[in-house]
Order: sequence, then C-alpha cells, then structure tokens
Amino acid sequence: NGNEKEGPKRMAVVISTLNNPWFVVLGETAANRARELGYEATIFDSQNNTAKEAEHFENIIASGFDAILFNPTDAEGSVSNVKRAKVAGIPTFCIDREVNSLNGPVTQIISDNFSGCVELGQYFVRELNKQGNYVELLGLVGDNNTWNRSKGFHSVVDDFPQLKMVAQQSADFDRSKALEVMESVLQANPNVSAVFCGNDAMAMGAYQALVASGKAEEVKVFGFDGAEDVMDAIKDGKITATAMQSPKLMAKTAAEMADKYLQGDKDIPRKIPIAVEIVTKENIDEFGVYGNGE
Amino acid sequence: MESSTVILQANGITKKFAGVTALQNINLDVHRAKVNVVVGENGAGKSTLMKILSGVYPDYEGQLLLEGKPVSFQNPKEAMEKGIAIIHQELNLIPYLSITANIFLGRELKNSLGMLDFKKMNQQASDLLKRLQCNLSPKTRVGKLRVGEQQLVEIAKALLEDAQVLIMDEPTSAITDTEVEVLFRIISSLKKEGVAILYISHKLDELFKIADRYIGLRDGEMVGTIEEVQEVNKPDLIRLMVGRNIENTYRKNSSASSEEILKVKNISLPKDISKSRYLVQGVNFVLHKGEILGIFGLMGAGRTELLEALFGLHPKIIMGEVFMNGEKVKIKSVKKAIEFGLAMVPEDRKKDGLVMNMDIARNVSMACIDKNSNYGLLDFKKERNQAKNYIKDLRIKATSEKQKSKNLSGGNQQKVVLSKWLATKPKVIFLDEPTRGIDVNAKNEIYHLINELAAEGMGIIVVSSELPEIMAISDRILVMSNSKLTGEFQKETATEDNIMKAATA
Amino acid sequence: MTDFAKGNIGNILKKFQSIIALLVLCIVLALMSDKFLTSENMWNIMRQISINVCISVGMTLVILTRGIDLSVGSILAFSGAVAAGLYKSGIEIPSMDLYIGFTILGAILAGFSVGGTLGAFNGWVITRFKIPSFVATLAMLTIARGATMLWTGGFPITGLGSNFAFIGTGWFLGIPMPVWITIVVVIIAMIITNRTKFGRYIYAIGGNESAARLSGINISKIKIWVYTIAGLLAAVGGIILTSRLDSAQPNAGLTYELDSIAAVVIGGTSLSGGRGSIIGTVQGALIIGVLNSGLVLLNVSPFWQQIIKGFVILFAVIMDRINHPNEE
Amino acid sequence: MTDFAKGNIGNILKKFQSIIALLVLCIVLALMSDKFLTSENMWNIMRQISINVCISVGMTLVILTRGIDLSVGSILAFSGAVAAGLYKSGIEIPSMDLYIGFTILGAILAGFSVGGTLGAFNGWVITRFKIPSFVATLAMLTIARGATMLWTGGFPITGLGSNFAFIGTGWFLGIPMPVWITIVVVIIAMIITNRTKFGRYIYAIGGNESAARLSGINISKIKIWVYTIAGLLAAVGGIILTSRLDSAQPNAGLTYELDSIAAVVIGGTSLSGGRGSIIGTVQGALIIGVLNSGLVLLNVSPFWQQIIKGFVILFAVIMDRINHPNEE
Ligand SMILES: Nc1ncnc2c1ncn2[C@@H]1O[C@H](COP(=O)(O)OP(=O)(O)OP(=O)(O)O)[C@@H](O)[C@H]1O
Ligand SMILES: Nc1ncnc2c1ncn2[C@@H]1O[C@H](COP(=O)(O)OP(=O)(O)OP(=O)(O)O)[C@@H](O)[C@H]1O
Ligand SMILES: [Mg+2]
Ligand SMILES: [Mg+2]
Repeated sequence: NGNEKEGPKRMAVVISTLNNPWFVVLGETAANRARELGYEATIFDSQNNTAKEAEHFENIIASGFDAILFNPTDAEGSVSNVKRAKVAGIPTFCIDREVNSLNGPVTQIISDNFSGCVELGQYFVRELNKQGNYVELLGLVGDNNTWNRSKGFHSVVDDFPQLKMVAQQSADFDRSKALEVMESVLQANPNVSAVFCGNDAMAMGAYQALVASGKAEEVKVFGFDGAEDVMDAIKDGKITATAMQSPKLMAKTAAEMADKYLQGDKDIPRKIPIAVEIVTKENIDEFGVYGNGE
Repeated sequence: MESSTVILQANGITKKFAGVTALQNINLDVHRAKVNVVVGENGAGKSTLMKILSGVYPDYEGQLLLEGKPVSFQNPKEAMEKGIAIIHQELNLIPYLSITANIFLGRELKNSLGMLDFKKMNQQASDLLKRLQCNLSPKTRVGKLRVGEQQLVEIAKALLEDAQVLIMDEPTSAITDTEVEVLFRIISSLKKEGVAILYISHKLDELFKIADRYIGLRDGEMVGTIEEVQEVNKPDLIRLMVGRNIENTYRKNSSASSEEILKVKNISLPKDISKSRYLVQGVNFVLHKGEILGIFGLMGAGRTELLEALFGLHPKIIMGEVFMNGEKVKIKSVKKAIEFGLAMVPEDRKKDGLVMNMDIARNVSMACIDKNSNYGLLDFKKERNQAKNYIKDLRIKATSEKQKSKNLSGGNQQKVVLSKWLATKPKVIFLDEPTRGIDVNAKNEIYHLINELAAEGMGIIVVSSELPEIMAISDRILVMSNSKLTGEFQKETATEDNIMKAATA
Repeated sequence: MTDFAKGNIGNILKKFQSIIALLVLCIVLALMSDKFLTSENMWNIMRQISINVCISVGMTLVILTRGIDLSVGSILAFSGAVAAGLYKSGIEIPSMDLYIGFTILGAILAGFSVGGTLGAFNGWVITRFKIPSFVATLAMLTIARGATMLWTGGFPITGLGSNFAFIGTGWFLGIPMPVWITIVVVIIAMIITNRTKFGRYIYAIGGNESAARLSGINISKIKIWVYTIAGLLAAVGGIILTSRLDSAQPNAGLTYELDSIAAVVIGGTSLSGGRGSIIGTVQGALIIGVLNSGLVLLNVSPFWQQIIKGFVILFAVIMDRINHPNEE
Repeated sequence: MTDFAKGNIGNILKKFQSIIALLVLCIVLALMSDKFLTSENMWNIMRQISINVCISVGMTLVILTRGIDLSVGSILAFSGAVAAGLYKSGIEIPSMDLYIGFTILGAILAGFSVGGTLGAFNGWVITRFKIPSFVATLAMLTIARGATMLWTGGFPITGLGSNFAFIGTGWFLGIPMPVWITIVVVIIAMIITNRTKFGRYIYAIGGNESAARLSGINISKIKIWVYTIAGLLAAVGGIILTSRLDSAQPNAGLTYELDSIAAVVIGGTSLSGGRGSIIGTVQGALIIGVLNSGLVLLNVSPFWQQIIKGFVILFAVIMDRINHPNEE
C-alpha cells in the first residue's frame, strides 16, 4: 500500500460520464475539495461504460492511489470494482449513485434518483391537479438511471387514472434530440399539459420545442438535475420544476469523508443520504446552481 | 540543322525502381514528321521511357531537350502543354463518365460564366470520333464500352490537342484491323503536318507498314537505331530486339488425335434474363486430344464470353450441354471446371490473372493450392520449388520466385499466369488472347509451349484477334461473329479472306 | 428496340428510386397517422433534416472522391462551441489586459474558419501521407471532440440571445431559416458538381484516380478542397444547431457521421467513388428524417425504432444495388 | 549493394515498426512513472486489451478481404446479454408451462451462436446483394443494439455468480483467464491466416477479387465465413466482458468498432485489403492499451487524453505509410 510513500497522497475521482455538465460539476468539485485538503486529485471519465470503469480501477490500483471518490456507472456492475479496490487496500467513497454492496465502499453519499423522482412525481400530480395528458422523455435507454427516474416518477403518477401518458420517447439525455423528438410528439399530440424529462438538458430541448410551436404557456415542463440554464428558466417561470441533487454538496462531503478516513478517523456512517429537493419558482432563491455548499 | 529534324532528344536517361534498373543511360532522338518506332522485348523499358518523355515519372537521371532547349516535366499536364501527348499502354479512363468527359478530362472548355460548356465539348468529341470512323454517341458512358472501343477513346484523347510529339504505346493491342487501318491513315496525315510519332507495338507486321525508323531497346539499354527501313525484314528487327535470331516455332505437324476430349452442344449465353439478346448463341464444336483449336473473331464477337461460360463463370444463365471424354458434365462453378481438368488464361491479366501484390510463388499455386498443402497446412517449400521450376521452364524474367507480380513486365506477368494454370495439370486449356502485348521472343516461347502441351495430349483452345497468329498455330479454326459460330476451317483450307468473310458475316 | 425501352424503364427506376421509396414511406405514414401530412409537421421534418443535409452534402463530395469523413460530428461540435464561446465572452488576454469582442457575424465566421481549417487538415494529412481517409478522419473525430471538451470545459455554452437564435429558429418569407440555408447550400453544391471543372474532377478522381492524375489533375489540391468544404459544412451545421438550441453542447453531433453516411448511401452514392449525386443525398436525408419523425408520431418504442431504421437502410441500399447491378 | 543493404533495413523497419513504436512508448512511460513497469500493471494492460484483441482479430480478417465490420460492438453487447440472460433466467414459456435452464457452457454457446449468426447474416447480405460491407454492418450496428435493448429491457443483467465470473476475472497458471482466451484466439488466427488455404484465399480476395474468382475460389463462401468469425469473436469478447463485470450492460461495446479498427490499422493492415497480419493487430491493440493506461498513470486530463490518442493513431499510420510507400 502507498501510505508510506513520500509526497502528497492521491485521490482518484472516478465519474460515470463527463458528457453531461452535472457530472462534470460533481467531479470537479470533488477534485477541487480534495486539493484544498492537500491531496493530488485525478479525474477519470468512465464514459457511461462499466468496462471502462473497471479499467480505470485497475489502473488506479496499479498506480497506488490512496482513496477513490467514486460515482458508479451501474449499481451491480460496479460492485466488483469496489471490491477489487478494497482488496488492494484502497478505500472507496461512493457519490450520488449506490452500489449494491454494504461493506464494499467505506461510505455512500447518495441522492437516490428513485426517491427524487417520487417527490417530483408528487409535485407533478399537484401541479396538474391529478388530470391531463403528459409526455415523458427518457434518457439513454441503456442507462439504468433513466429507468430509476422513470420508475420513481411512475410509482406515483400511475396511481392517477386521469393522468394519461400519451407518448414515451427517448432523447438520450440530449438537448437537440429532445427538441426534435418533442417537435414530432407535439404533432401527434397537440393537447398535452405537461412534459416530464429524465434530465435538464432534455427539459430545455423540450421547452424550446414548445416555444417554437407556441405552446410554451400551457404546457408545464419538469426536469431533473438542477442545471444552470434550467434554474434560470425556473426563475423566469419557463420551466415548472426540477429535482436538485446538490452534486457540489455530495462531492464535498465525499472528499471530506475520505480525508477524515485517511487521517485515521474510521467512524463514518455506511450511508449518508443527501436529500433531493424539488426546485420551483417559489423556493428557487434558496438554491445556487447545482445546489448549495459553496 | 540537327534541331530541324530532331524535335525531342533524351540524353543519358537512367531510371531505377525499387530494386530494378529499368533504363540505363538512354540516348534517344525523336525525328519530326516521322514514325519513330521503339522495339524491344517485354520489360525492355519502352513504357518506362515513354512515361519519362511524357512527364509521368518526374524523377530520373539525365536530361530531356525539346527543340534543343532543356525541359523537365513535373506532371503529364506540363508535357501536354509543351505539345507532347501520349496514349498509354494501359487504358486510363473514368468508367462512370461520358466519352466527351474523358476526352476533355483536365482540359475542359468553359463558357462565359465559367461553367462547363457541354455543347461545344460534345461537338468536338463527336468530330474526333467521326475522324476515327467510330459511330458512338459522345455521351455514352465509357464503362459501357468494350476494350477496343475504349482504346479508340484513348486515341481520341491524344488527338484532341494538336501535339508536336505523339507517343503511342501499343495503341492497337485491342482494336480491330479496320480500326487499325483508320489509325494508320490518321498517323500518316499527322506526319504530313510535321508531327513526330513515337510508336510502340509488338505486332511486327504493322510496323513494316508505318515505320520510318527503328529504335531498339534491350534490358533497359539502347542497342542502336535503323534509319533505312526499306530493306529491313523481320529477322533484322528480331535481332535488334533480342540480339539473336529465333526461328518461328510455328505449328508444323498436328499432334491431334481422333479422341474427343471436349464437346459442347448448342451453348448459349443470354445477355440478360429476358433472353432477347445473346452474348453467345447456339455454339457447337468438338475438341480432340492434342489438338490446338483456334477461335478467331473481331472484338466483341463473344469469344471471351464463350470461354467464360464453359469455364463455369455464368452457371446460372448458361444454356446447352458440355461433354468431357464423352460423358456429360455440369460445370456449376470455376472450382468444378478446374476439377474437370479445364484451365483458362484470361484476356486481361492485370484484372483477372494475378494478385499483383502477391509474389510469384503464391500466384502460381493459387489454383492448385491443395497440391501444395499437407494435413490442411500449406507447404511453402513445395510452393516455392514449384514456382522455381516454372520460372526456369518458361524463362520468366524475375529476380526470384518471391518477387511481387506487379513489378514484372507484361510478358512475364503473362508467363506467370500460364504457370498458374499449368500447375493445375489441366486436360484442356483455354487461352484468351495469350500473346496480347507480348514481344516476339516471348510469343515464340509461348507458341512453342502450346505445341509441347498439345504434343503431351492436352486439348487447347486459343482465342486471338490476330489472324496470322491463329493461322500459324491452330490445327483447326473456328470463326465467331456477333455471338454465333460463322465458320470452321481445317488448317489446309483456311485462307485469310475466307476467314475474314466469316468473321464479318 | 425492346432493349431500348427496357433501358428507359431501368433509367427511370434508377433516377427516381429514392423518390419512390420516399413516396411509399410517406403514404404509409399518412395512412397510419392523420397528423403526418400537416404542413406544420412537414416544416418540422425539413427543419430537422436541414443539419444532416448540410453535413451530408460535404460527405457526398468526400465519398465521390472515394473517401469518407468520420470527423464531421466532432467538427460540428467544436466549431459550434467556438462560435458560441466567442460571441458570448469574446477573447480575453488578461496579461496584456486585452479584450476582443465578437459580433454574431464575426463569431460565425470564426466558427466557419475552425471547421474549414480542421477539414483542410484532414485533407492535408490524407494527401500528404497517402493514408486512408477513414483513419485520418477517425483520428480527427477524437481530436476535435477532445478540443471541444477543453474549450467548453464540459459545460454547454448557453444564453446566446434572440439574434443568434434567429439563424436556427427564425422564419423568412414563410420558410424556416435553417431550410433557407440548406437550400442555398444544396443549390450551390449541385452547380459545383454538375457544371464546374472542380465537380468534374471530383467524379474523375473517384472513378479512376490514376487516370485522373495522368490527365494532369492535381489530385491533392482537389481532395484538400473537398475535405475543407466538408469541414466548412459541418461548421454550418454546428452554427445552425447551436442557434436552434440556443446552446452549444459539448457532446453535440455524436454519431452524426453515421446518419450522414447513411443519407449519402441511401441516396444512391457509391462508397467506391465516382458515382452519385447531391440530389440523391437530399432524398436520402429526407427518407431518414421522415422515418425518424414518423416513428415518433406513431409512438413506436425506442427499442424498435433502432431495429426498424437498420432494416430501412439495408432495404434502401439493396434497392440501389438492384438498379445498378453490374457497377462496383 | 547499397541498394541491397537499404532494402534490408527497410524490411527490418517494416517488420518491426509497430514493435519499435511500442518499445519507444513503453520506455517513455517507464521513465515518466515508476508505476508503469510493475508486473501488476502489465497484467492489467493485458487483461484490458484482451477484449479488443479478440474483436480486432476478427476485424483483421474482414479488413484483409477489403471489407469492414461496424457491428462488432453491438454484436458483442447482444451476445453477452443473451448468454447472461439465459444463464440467469433460462427460457420460460408459460403458455405450455415449459422451462429450459442453461448451464454456464450452454449459455456461453448460445451467446456464441448468436454472434456467429448475426455475423453470418452480415456476410450473407454483403455477398448475396453485393452491397458495401460498410453499409450492411452499419445497419447491423443499429439492429443488434436495438435487439439488445429489447432483450434486456434497457436494464443490466447482473448477479451471475462466481463461476461465471471466473472466465473474466479468474487466474490460471499465473495468467488471467481473459489473457489465456486471447492467446488461444490469436494463435489459431495466426495459423489460419499464414498456413491454411482459407487464410491464403482471404489475402487473395483482398488483393484481387476477380482474379481470385477465376482461380476457382468461392468468394461468397469465404466472405460469409469471415464475417461469421468476426461475429463469433465479438461474442467471445461479449462473454469475457459480461463475466468481468458480472453484469451484461445494454450499452456495452459502444464505439468498440472504432477502437478495433484503430488497432488493426495501427498494426499495419491496409484498409484496401490484401495486406496485413494478426500479429500486427495485436501490437496495434497493445499500443492503444499501453497508451490508455500510460495516460492515466501520468494523470493526464480526460479531455487531453482524447486529443493525444488521436495524434498517436495518426502518427502510427503515417509511420506505416512511410514504410510501405508504393503500396495502395
Ligand atoms: N512501378 C514499377 N516498379 C518496379 N519495377 C518496374 C515498375 N514499372 C516497370 N518496372 C520494371 O521496369 C522494366 C521495364 O518495364 P516496362 O513496362 O517499361 O517494359 P516494356 O518494355 O514496356 O514491356 P512491355 O512490352 O511488356 O510493355 C521491367 O523490368 C519492369 O519489371
Ligand atoms: N462491358 C460490357 N458491357 C456491355 N456489353 C459488353 C461489355 N463487354 C462486352 N460486351 C458485349 O459482349 C459481347 C462480347 O464482347 P467481348 O469483347 O468479350 O467479345 P470477344 O470476342 O471476347 O472480344 P475480345 O475478346 O476480342 O475483346 C459483345 O457483343 C459486346 O457488345
Ligand atoms: Mg510497355
Ligand atoms: Mg474477349
């Protein structure tokens, strides 16, 4: 193990993807906090690919990092990686997403997509007061976050028979795809009263489609993430709500926990849930972009 | 006074390719208003020299003088601008473009708007074609043309701009005798205009008709020139090229037996599914053991298609019956054909004959690879020895059996193709234009070979567009004209004009 | 005589095969959804394919020379990001406290020159070192994407304002701006390919490069220009996209190269060069666009959409083959 | 004489160029990081490239015949998912309350047959309709991906247990299993390409298809086999991956085709067919693998990594060009 080697200790920040600003924030905040605490920090991009992630872990173990701040690509697929790190004596600290292993990581600082979308769903139902046609834009259909969010949302909304989902399409978490898909969906379903989007990029795309077809007023848009432009859009009442996962808070906590652990203080809860908060025009002023914790 | 007769002069030209020295210190004069014929065996360096004169190869040692002034061309265009045009040995056309587009390629005419001037170009193109007495529409896609017609387009290309030096590297290798006549008429008219013609051909007979002086190349070196062409005869030329006399090994006594080795009944090959037009129609003939059967015809008669059909290349559409040694056979594929003991040396060795990137040994064993493998694994030693033997027997000019085929000259490539097929130990071999673009020496060697094979009891079918050749080597001559058999002659009864009659029937 | 007639039918089929395919597709969709044949939906489709058409026009030229360009998607993203970045924040050089601001036009031109330069670099590498376009542009695909990430830091550049948005979302004489741009691009490209030396040389190089060289055509020059144009048109696409989204996404244009190649090939352009047309490509892009929006209109599951698209591509190309049997 | 000598040096360079490139790379990395030359790291690299090597061996055969296979990534995902799914839940047909369970071996064979079948379909379409492999496999890329999504419903299939995991994570005689598998694949492939008729025919077809046809070679048969093998090896990769992750990811193998083509080309195989070697491809894959882990060891930012990789690909291919100047 690398604890006796000279020079500053090193933390690896493994992020599921950098193709989405939300995760870039997550990664960079964690890395910066680690640096503030006097560590070398390196960011690894798993490109939403559990195989790539496994490679990163092997390289990390080989080059003897001291701790891993870990944003997993897959609850199951990532477990083996965490275990391998543990065997090599490198502690792992999960951020944002869970891995299905209680004793694998030192701790898991998670904001549960599912429960987040449960809350969002409840707000959604209230906003539409229990009736109307709505559209759902899914993320990458191969990505399990897509489905965690979708399931959380439906676990609430499906109990209300007057809420009819007239279209469920994928827009790959991508703004332009969302714009195009939404344009077409609006052709088939002129009278929808809400759009639920799997992330904020898609929410912005959907909103632009609504603007283009002059429906921006009557159709409510719901996002997920708390990205900059969506926060602004909520301020201006363009987008109804998003779910704020506070990536910055999670990232900072993770880095601090890791520091604490490396200092020798081992008593750290196995799970540190970070509440997912619904951001609306009413409470928007309580939030910074990507959550608080400046 | 020199400059008046000599328009183009090459001093001490040397050209090396990776490994090979193609040209060694060549000094060449090209005379105005004359047909300067360059003769030499395959691989002597004729094409290479021409490519240097026409700017295709910008890098070489030595110097070129045009009208006494030193010139060096970076690309063919510069040579063209200086009035040096070339017809290449290989066709250089764009299949998907029209005849006009090909003729004007790189020299397009533009209208006032800077756009292509189709009208004007088509006009000029059709004028050129008329001049060549070829009645094709200039708008036809070149890909649709036959080899012969494509070569006419190449000639038209060279005639577009009035060059002062016109290089022709085997321009007649694929065109009909009538078309040749037209070309010669054009050449002599160009001569009158003072144009210098550089002419290369392996058809010696046509050289006597047009040559004003001969320049001999051998193994990349000048071996002298002949200025007085009147008293030059074939042996002289051959001596100039080969350096020694070679007696024509023409077919003296037939080795044909009465035993039928191959018999085809009423073979037809429709041009397309709707059997409205045929490439081959109702062909019947027999081939005897040890017999050399010549098939003559003008370009496009359908001879290649006939051979291809028999060789199992068109199994889906071929109609009729084939018998080998008396029993009916169904040739469903080339593989089957080879198993039945057929072999075919194709018309176009570059396209269909060889894998140019592979060495000689691999090419030779291509069609008989099972012979060179044991327990399913290839035996390289066997393969190389096989190739060595053929290089010896057929006198293939190559550094070793490991030399890549693409670095061989035409004639030697042809010999490799022959070896490849002889290696399959065939009972019947089809030779489609076996001597196209091959020098007298190699020709004779191949004739000799054919005779030997026949003597060993092989049945041989030779397709050729050269009447003298056919008459010289065949025991029996079939004539095809637009896809039908139009005549059959025994060696004795065959004469030039009754064959020609049948061919143009 | 019969032959002649047959030839004609063949030609007609060849000429109009993709149009026919397109019509069939449209009729089917119109029958399945009454929402399909609305003018609004038609404009949507037009607007949506406009970017693909711009890219595919460049791709067509490249493929006509027997090349391929895998880097268009990344170049699109980079030039879009550069334009957006410069327009929003200009260039600041604190050291010599210098600030250069950019007008919309300036920013757009900057984006174009980025696209053109990267394209030219592709062409230069390909011709100078005689390496396959597939590899050269594969490398550029990675490089330009990385450059985009560096430039944007992984964050979208948003909030470009309504003037910039006009390019992608505005209307002019009752036609959306992107469609206008595309029409102009297509017309110019058609003139170039059919009526100019340059276009003629493109076909010649694709048909038989060595013959073209022997005719004194400067292969390298033509090719470099072709790849430059491809890069330029990718940049045009990038500007349109950025302006439509009012945001330059770091991962914009991912896998656009595949859509574009699909459009070109469905349009009947041969990957072995020398045969094809701009108008065919436009039809190819239309087929894909109509299919995309149709599948969404019918609310087909995203899973099935991929499978169906795959088979449509196959089908279209097989049709082309059947109409050009003996061409490579 | 000098000529001869020069020829020799040339040959040596040609033979060993990618090895040289590899050594240079390794030395540089070893100097820059003491962690590089550890046996652990070496095994990592081996294990990491094993999947790419398996795929790239198939890709090499395809490219030698002058084709290309863009569908390997999707086929990898699909066959991995099928194997995992069958092993975990078997087949249930409630209607006739039938249940078929699968052993590990059974599941793996099922995965192979899926890969082989899709590959064979590629080959069949390409030869039967004479359409470019690029398009046929592009279609398959979409189709197989869609099929994977349908089969998995978009969810990873996980919890396959330690026996299954052994294939991807186990060690045998001090060597990781994936490396064993790869070694076997490579050796077989080398024998096939260099010493068998089949291999010779592959080169012949790539070198000059019509000459090959006239030599009695059944082009279609050979090609169909080649694409089948490519599919099969993609499946092998899929099994290894699934077992390593103890989970079949629906979006596994995205863009693997590009890594694989890069490996083949860096290994000196010509995209215009007929020239190249398996061993070269292995070296190509090694270069990429070493680079990947090296960039991480040197703690290069992910954005820069893409850019550097792009330039390395360019550099490697240009070197190949310089050593094979006059080959197509
Ligand atoms: N590109 C090349 N690379 C290597 N060697 C070459 C190349 N081109 C020609 N050679 C060699 O140069 C010599 C001359 O070739 P060239 O084609 O000029 O002969 P030729 O007289 O035209 O033969 P033929 O009458 O068959 O056309 C031959 O030995 C040939 O092997
Ligand atoms: N590329 C082609 N496209 C259409 N028809 C062709 C083509 N090539 C040949 N043909 C037709 O096929 C028939 C035979 O042509 P081909 O040139 O093979 O005859 P051939 O007797 O073998 O002549 P040669 O062998 O001397 O070239 C002719 O009627 C010709 O019109
Ligand atoms: Mg020659
Ligand atoms: Mg013929």
